[in-house]
Amino acid sequence: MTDLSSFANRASSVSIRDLSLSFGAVTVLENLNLDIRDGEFLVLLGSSGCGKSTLLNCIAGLLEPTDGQIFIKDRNVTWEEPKDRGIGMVFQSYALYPQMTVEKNLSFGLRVAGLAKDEIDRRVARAAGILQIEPLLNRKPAALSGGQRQRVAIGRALVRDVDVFLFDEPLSNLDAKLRSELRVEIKRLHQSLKNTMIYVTHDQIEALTLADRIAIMKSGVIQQLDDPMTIYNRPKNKFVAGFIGSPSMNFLKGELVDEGGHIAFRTNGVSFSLDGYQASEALAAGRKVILGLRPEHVKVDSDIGHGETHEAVVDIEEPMGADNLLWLKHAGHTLSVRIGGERRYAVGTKVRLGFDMSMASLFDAVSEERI
Amino acid sequence: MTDLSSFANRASSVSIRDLSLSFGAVTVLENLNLDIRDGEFLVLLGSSGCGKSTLLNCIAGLLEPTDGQIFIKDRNVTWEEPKDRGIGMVFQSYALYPQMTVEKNLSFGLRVAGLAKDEIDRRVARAAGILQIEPLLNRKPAALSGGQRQRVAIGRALVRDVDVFLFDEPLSNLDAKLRSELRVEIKRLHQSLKNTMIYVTHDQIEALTLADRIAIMKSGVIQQLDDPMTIYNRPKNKFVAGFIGSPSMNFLKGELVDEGGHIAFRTNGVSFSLDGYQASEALAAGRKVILGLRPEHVKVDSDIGHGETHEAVVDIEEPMGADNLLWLKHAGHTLSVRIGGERRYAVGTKVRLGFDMSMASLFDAVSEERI
Amino acid sequence: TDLEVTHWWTSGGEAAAVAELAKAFDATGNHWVDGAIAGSGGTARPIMISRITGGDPMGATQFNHGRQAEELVQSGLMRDLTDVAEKGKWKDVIKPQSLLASCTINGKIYCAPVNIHSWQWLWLSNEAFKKAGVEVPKNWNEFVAAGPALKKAGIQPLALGGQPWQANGLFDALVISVGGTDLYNKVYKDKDAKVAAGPDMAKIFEAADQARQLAKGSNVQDWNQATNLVLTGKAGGQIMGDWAQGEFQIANKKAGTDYTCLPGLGLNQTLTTGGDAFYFPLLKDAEKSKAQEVLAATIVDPKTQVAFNLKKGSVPIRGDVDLATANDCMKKGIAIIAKGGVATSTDQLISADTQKQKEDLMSEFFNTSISVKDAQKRFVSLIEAAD
Amino acid sequence: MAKSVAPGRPNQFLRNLNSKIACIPMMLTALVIFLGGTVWTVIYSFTNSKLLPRATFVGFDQYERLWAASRWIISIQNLAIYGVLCLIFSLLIGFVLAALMDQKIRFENTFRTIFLYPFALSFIVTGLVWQWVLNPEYGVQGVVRSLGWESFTFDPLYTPEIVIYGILIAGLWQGTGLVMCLMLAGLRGIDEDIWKAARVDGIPMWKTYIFIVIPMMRPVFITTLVLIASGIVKLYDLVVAQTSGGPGNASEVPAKYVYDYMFQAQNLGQGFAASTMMLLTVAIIVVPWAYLEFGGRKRV
Amino acid sequence: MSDTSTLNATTAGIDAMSPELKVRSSLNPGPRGRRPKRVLSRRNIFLYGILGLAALYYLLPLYVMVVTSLKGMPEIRLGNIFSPPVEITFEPWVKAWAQACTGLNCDGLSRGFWNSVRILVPSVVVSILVASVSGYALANWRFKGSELFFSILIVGAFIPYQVMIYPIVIILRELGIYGTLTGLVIVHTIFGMPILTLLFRNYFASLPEELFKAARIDGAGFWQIYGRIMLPMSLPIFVVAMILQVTGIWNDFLFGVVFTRPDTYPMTVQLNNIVNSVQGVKEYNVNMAATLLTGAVPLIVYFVSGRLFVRGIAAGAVKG
Ligand SMILES: Nc1ncnc2c1ncn2[C@@H]1O[C@H](COP(=O)(O)OP(=O)(O)OP(=O)(O)O)[C@@H](O)[C@H]1O
Ligand SMILES: Nc1ncnc2c1ncn2[C@@H]1O[C@H](COP(=O)(O)OP(=O)(O)OP(=O)(O)O)[C@@H](O)[C@H]1O
Ligand SMILES: [Mg+2]
Ligand SMILES: [Mg+2]
Repeated sequence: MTDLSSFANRASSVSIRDLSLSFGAVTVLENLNLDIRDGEFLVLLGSSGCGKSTLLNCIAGLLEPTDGQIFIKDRNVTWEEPKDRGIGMVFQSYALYPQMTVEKNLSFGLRVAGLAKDEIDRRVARAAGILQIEPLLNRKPAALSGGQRQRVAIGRALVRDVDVFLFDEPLSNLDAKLRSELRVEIKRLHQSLKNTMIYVTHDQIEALTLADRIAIMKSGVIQQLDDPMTIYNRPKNKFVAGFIGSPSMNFLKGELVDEGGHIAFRTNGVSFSLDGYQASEALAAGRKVILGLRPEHVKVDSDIGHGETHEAVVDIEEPMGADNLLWLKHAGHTLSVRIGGERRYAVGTKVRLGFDMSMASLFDAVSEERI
Repeated sequence: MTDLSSFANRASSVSIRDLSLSFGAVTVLENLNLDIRDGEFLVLLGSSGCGKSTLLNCIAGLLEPTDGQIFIKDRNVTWEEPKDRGIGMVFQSYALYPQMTVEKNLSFGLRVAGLAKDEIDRRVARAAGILQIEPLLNRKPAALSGGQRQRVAIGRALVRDVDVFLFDEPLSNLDAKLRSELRVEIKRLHQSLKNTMIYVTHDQIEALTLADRIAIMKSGVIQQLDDPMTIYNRPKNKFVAGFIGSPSMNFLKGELVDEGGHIAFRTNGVSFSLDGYQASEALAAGRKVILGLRPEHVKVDSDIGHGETHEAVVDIEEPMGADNLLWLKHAGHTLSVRIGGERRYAVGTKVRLGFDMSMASLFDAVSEERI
Repeated sequence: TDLEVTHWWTSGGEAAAVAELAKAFDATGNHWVDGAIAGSGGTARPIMISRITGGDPMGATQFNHGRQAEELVQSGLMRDLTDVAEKGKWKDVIKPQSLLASCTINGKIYCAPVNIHSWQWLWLSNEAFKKAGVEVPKNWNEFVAAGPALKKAGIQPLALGGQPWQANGLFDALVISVGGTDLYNKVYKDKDAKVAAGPDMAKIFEAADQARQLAKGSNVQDWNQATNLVLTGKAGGQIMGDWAQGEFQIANKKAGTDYTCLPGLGLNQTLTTGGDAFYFPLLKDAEKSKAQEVLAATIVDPKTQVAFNLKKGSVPIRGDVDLATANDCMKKGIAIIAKGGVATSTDQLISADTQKQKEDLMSEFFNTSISVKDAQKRFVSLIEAAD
Repeated sequence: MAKSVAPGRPNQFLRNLNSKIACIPMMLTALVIFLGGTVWTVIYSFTNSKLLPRATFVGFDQYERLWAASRWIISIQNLAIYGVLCLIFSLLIGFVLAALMDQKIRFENTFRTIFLYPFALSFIVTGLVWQWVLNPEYGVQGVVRSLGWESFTFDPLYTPEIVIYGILIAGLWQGTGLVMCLMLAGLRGIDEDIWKAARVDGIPMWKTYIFIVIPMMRPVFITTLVLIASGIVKLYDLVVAQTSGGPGNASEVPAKYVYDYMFQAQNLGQGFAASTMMLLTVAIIVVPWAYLEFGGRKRV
Repeated sequence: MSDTSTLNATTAGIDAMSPELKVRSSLNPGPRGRRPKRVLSRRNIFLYGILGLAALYYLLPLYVMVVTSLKGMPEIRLGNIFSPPVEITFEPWVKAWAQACTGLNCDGLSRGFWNSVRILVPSVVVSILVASVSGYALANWRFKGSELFFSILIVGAFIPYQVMIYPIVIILRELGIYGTLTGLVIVHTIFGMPILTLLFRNYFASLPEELFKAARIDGAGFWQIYGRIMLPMSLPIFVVAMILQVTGIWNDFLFGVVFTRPDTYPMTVQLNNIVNSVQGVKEYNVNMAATLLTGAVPLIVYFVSGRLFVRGIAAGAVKG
């Protein structure tokens, strides 16, 4: 066989070509293409049922694609067994073997593969060392806390010395505190191992903090594949914009108007200057658009630098410690605004608002694509 | 038996006196006292297994206390049936009757109580109106989304015209987006109904945003009962301080030293001036203490106003959109620092730190109580 | 009045005989409600006893003569028939007297005997012997001798059903017919363990061993299936009580030409007189009680006796009936009994418990290869413990 | 505020009264029938009751006789053989069938119905059918012989040494369908991710079953074990219908011994002694298990 | 693998989305898409082979029963049991249903059928109701000692019926209901109790506890929660219980014969009578027809609700 694999993207570790997958009549993925770079931490982000796990299972070889190809390290693995693909996988439910001790859990695959005893011990010891689970080696999963279990599950992928790590919502079953701790650990693990990692989640904080690049999926289609900051600040369409960020971006429906030579955005009789907005195409008056503003880009009272101001009334206040979230009534919309935790407003207070248009997003009202 | 009820707090809606509860040999609650004011929104916050649900079930009458008394609206209800206590309860798993339509679900309790048909209809209509679930009245729970189910579950408490609402982690089963939406709705509901509400959660964001007062529990004991801002800014002990806030408060172990007449905090050879810290007792040099600093109270580079600065190195960066979380190595500790989302640091960058001591907390190293 | 009667007569000949009883009883203006329970006495008796002790008794029920109902009577659950017996002069007409004796407890009569059955019959298929080219044997010893010839002709020499009571009956038949009446009485009546352990008994066990060889391969369960083997010439012979006669009769076979019967196995002209009797549980309903009396009388009535016993193939319980229509075999039996060649049946001599243990032993003996010595040893201890 | 006097704890007996009332039939059954009946049986096993229970105590006589009876010994042996093999094969066949059914096969419903329908039939019917199928003249043996293999012998019901296996064949036929169902339910209850994890680990299918899946199915195995075991102890109808204990005593079982001696031999004492021995065996096996399963775990 | 991959490489997908990708992917070697599956793969032969063999073992007796019941006696004596009937006759069925004799009664199984129905309906209803209420109480309304009673009950499941007959006879006699339908219903209820209670208890315990709590807060009491909340949710387990009881009670012989009288004998007793009343030769065809007739009711019940049975088993037996 000639070495045709050289044509695959050299720098990529996992390449997916024209991947389609149907369950009977239901098509979950269709002609999906994705290149993941060597050593990259890629997060697949999307709401429930959009096909993230399906894609990951295809890469792992647990599902057979209906069509298309999958390359790992430039090798076509479309029809290979999971164990031969050089991948390790971590599951949301941990999927530890409940009747085996942690040590057995880690080493079972290696023993089955027939590795030498001391090689197995060496690898288990290394993984246990990295994950700091040495004291747990003789316990059974039932005697572990959720976080410890998840660590063991990661260890099981670690001992196999794989090229690519696949994570399927590994932290969803943990409580918030543990989740943020383990998140840091996974990030650290990636920094030290420098493996390629593909990480499925529907938690945007995980996606933003962990990813080198995020692929946002919606019903089997990748909407945007970019680094977190680009996704956050320059979402390609309204879906991405609304999906990322908590609380959600504020969306105002309106149209473009010409105000003394300057194009401005107008809704419910109030208009916003669009000075500072960097459009990718010329803005024509009369176009129906949607203006997106993140809560932290709406400035309140003393935060306002210069430029136009609007009036609004505090509807609800949600103090969250470090931040304080205000829900304001403004021109018939409800706007969420994030301010510092120490600044408090009573319900019903009148405030002045300023908008940072350089950080706003404008979408076409019909196609919902960024303008 | 003397009339203990007269000792109950006059203005209180629910009073708990010396409540103890054991399951066999395991004592979950011991001599717990709690007064909840009329119309108050009280959140019971604590980690899993600390006894929150147990306490709530005692109040509801679903568990019999081993000892102690419970008063609702100044009536001793310790031995009364749940239905006679004037309470309504909303459960984490919604607990809707699957075979009944929404309308039947709402009216079940009223029908059991034998209310007149038109009175039932009136109350159901009112509750459905408040919660905006009129279009769903004829559906079965299986045909509802998670958020809709939770709304119906609240409605079931609403129709019963009760004095006290009990919520047991009502939002835990929902995804982040829905959770933040329903959180606002519950807050709005409380603002309009002005009922007493007792709300159990282990999500600190819910606690901080919803509560009039938060009771933080640890293994059956209430650690601190205060309004959210006091809890956040002046935690009574290290447990409370660490429990609230995400990411956690940074804790530095060290001791008090006398630096030229001023008492300072010293750890690993670095010292921090304690100017601006308001201690509740005199600070004596030599005492072993723990310094707690929230991530947003550590200032980086340009944020630093005046005062002393320290050097640190960026270890991990976690961009979260609106914020950016830095994990810094400083004097042998790892510090988490929250900065604006637009400010990015590469791993390994050297930064200068400043500390806002007026917002810090000092704890005794042994008792872990706030000093 | 409706009277429910339970019994375990369900084979062809038996059912026909019961029909006669029912007819006679219905003719008195009452109604026979039939409560047949198929299987055998073993299946049916527990059910009957449960019902009687459970307080839901039937009108009348079949038991074997003997000790099966002893305790029911002692617990006062059974009805005293002394009046009926006196009226019908049972004491005079019933023969042999031992039949009535076993219905009598503490001087009171509790059952109406219906027929006499004897076990000691060897039924032979003439056709089978013809096929084997041997003459039809005249006694057990000749039969044993003819065994190999039968086998060679592909014929099962001795037919024996799998139910334990059949093996047990066969053995008892050997005891009295091969060993003689004395031996029989010493062992079963006197329960003399020494005799049971003695050489005479050893001989019986040898004979049983021979029978065991001949019976190998019968592969049937029910007695009438075994009889059927003889009837169709598939087997040479069968040791079975006189009730087998009924099967031959229903199949329209002729004694002497189609088959041969050898009472006392052709050796000892003595027959045991067991048989069936009807017991009448104590009822509260007066009308039913009266019907019970009628049934008791009907059973002993000569006309019924003839009709019933002809169909059943058994001997009537009274000597004063005319059995001209009886066939050859039955006549032989009647003649022997009339001559006084009678012995009491084992049902009357030993308890059901011992009987069951004996069945277990014989069943095991005939179906495994336990040695003659071991079997006798166990037999002895069993007789020792018998009450 | 009213001077409400704190009410004391209400009467403990009245607590949960409805529940207690609802449980009366169950409590009566447990106490009067099962416990009472058992105690009664044990007590009367020390008497020489014949046709009717009589309180004349004779010590351990009945037990001595019981253990001297070769039929009882045979019964025990038979039950042991049948029990062990039935357990092993039920679980084995049931599990293998369930594992095959779990492979996303076509016609799953049809196969399941086929495997399960014998369970709807009684042991009496099962016994009759298999007696017929195993009949040496008309059944399997006869058919094979008529095909030309004259010396073929397959005659379990009339061969004392192997008759118990003939009964086993019928017993398995009747019962494995249910076991298969239980196992299938158990297999379906196993987290999909476990299978995936094992595949990623490169563990072959059969090893996954043996080392991972089966140990995870412990509760199912226990339920199944209880069902099979309680059936085995009660084995009676099948034997009666198929062989009546024959040939000879070769297929006798304890339950039949009990029945025969209680009712045919009219020796209640002996029957009670035998049933007491059976109960003792059951108690030794079941009580520790029941304690572990139901006593140890509490939930509100 | 390499042979298939080269084969595929020539024809591999040309229809990718972007031109840039098209260039690349058209040159990509190796297989694509779903691995071609042969219907007769070794795995499938093994899988369906074993299942087929097993199915044969399970179906054989049924086949033999049906075939035999349609043959005449002469044919049975000559032929082998597996050959299909040369001449189909329904005579045995008619005989088994309406003519077969036991003792003097020659009305076949027909009478027993209705007796069985009369016994079945109340027994099934009562035993299921009692067991479900007990299971419900044990799962949701525990009281002191409830677990102890339950443990006794479970051990009771192991007691051979024969052992219990005598005490029950005495108890029913003392209650004065021996031989009545009530008595028999009670007996069936008693012996169905252990397994049914176990099933119901496990099932109710597996329902979310919060549902029960919600109903209590709504003011519903013990019976209201049972009737209006629990019952409507318990269809699968009721189906399981129903199938178990219908088969168990319908197939019961021992209690049917001990606790009834001849005019109310259930079908199984009559079956036993017909099969064991050998009059001359065993009429195997009639026996088989009678057997099939007797088994028909549970078989139909099973076939109709078999799917629910499996679901219910999963819910009631596996958890707990
Ligand atoms: N075996 C299957 N048969 C049929 N449809 C399936 C199957 N597995 C998944 N699906 C469907 O495919 C779609 C994608 O499922 P997938 O599990 O990949 O979603 P997901 O993005 O991982 O969601 P989640 O966040 O809930 O895990 C869903 O609509 C699901 O219903
Ligand atoms: N029925 C019971 N029997 C024994 N222990 C129990 C029982 N119910 C609860 N517990 C124990 O009581 C403690 C408190 O339980 P509780 O359910 O009140 O915790 P929680 O604070 O609500 O936790 P979570 O956040 O997980 O709901 C736990 O340690 C638990 O194990
Ligand atoms: Mg998924
Ligand atoms: Mg809880």
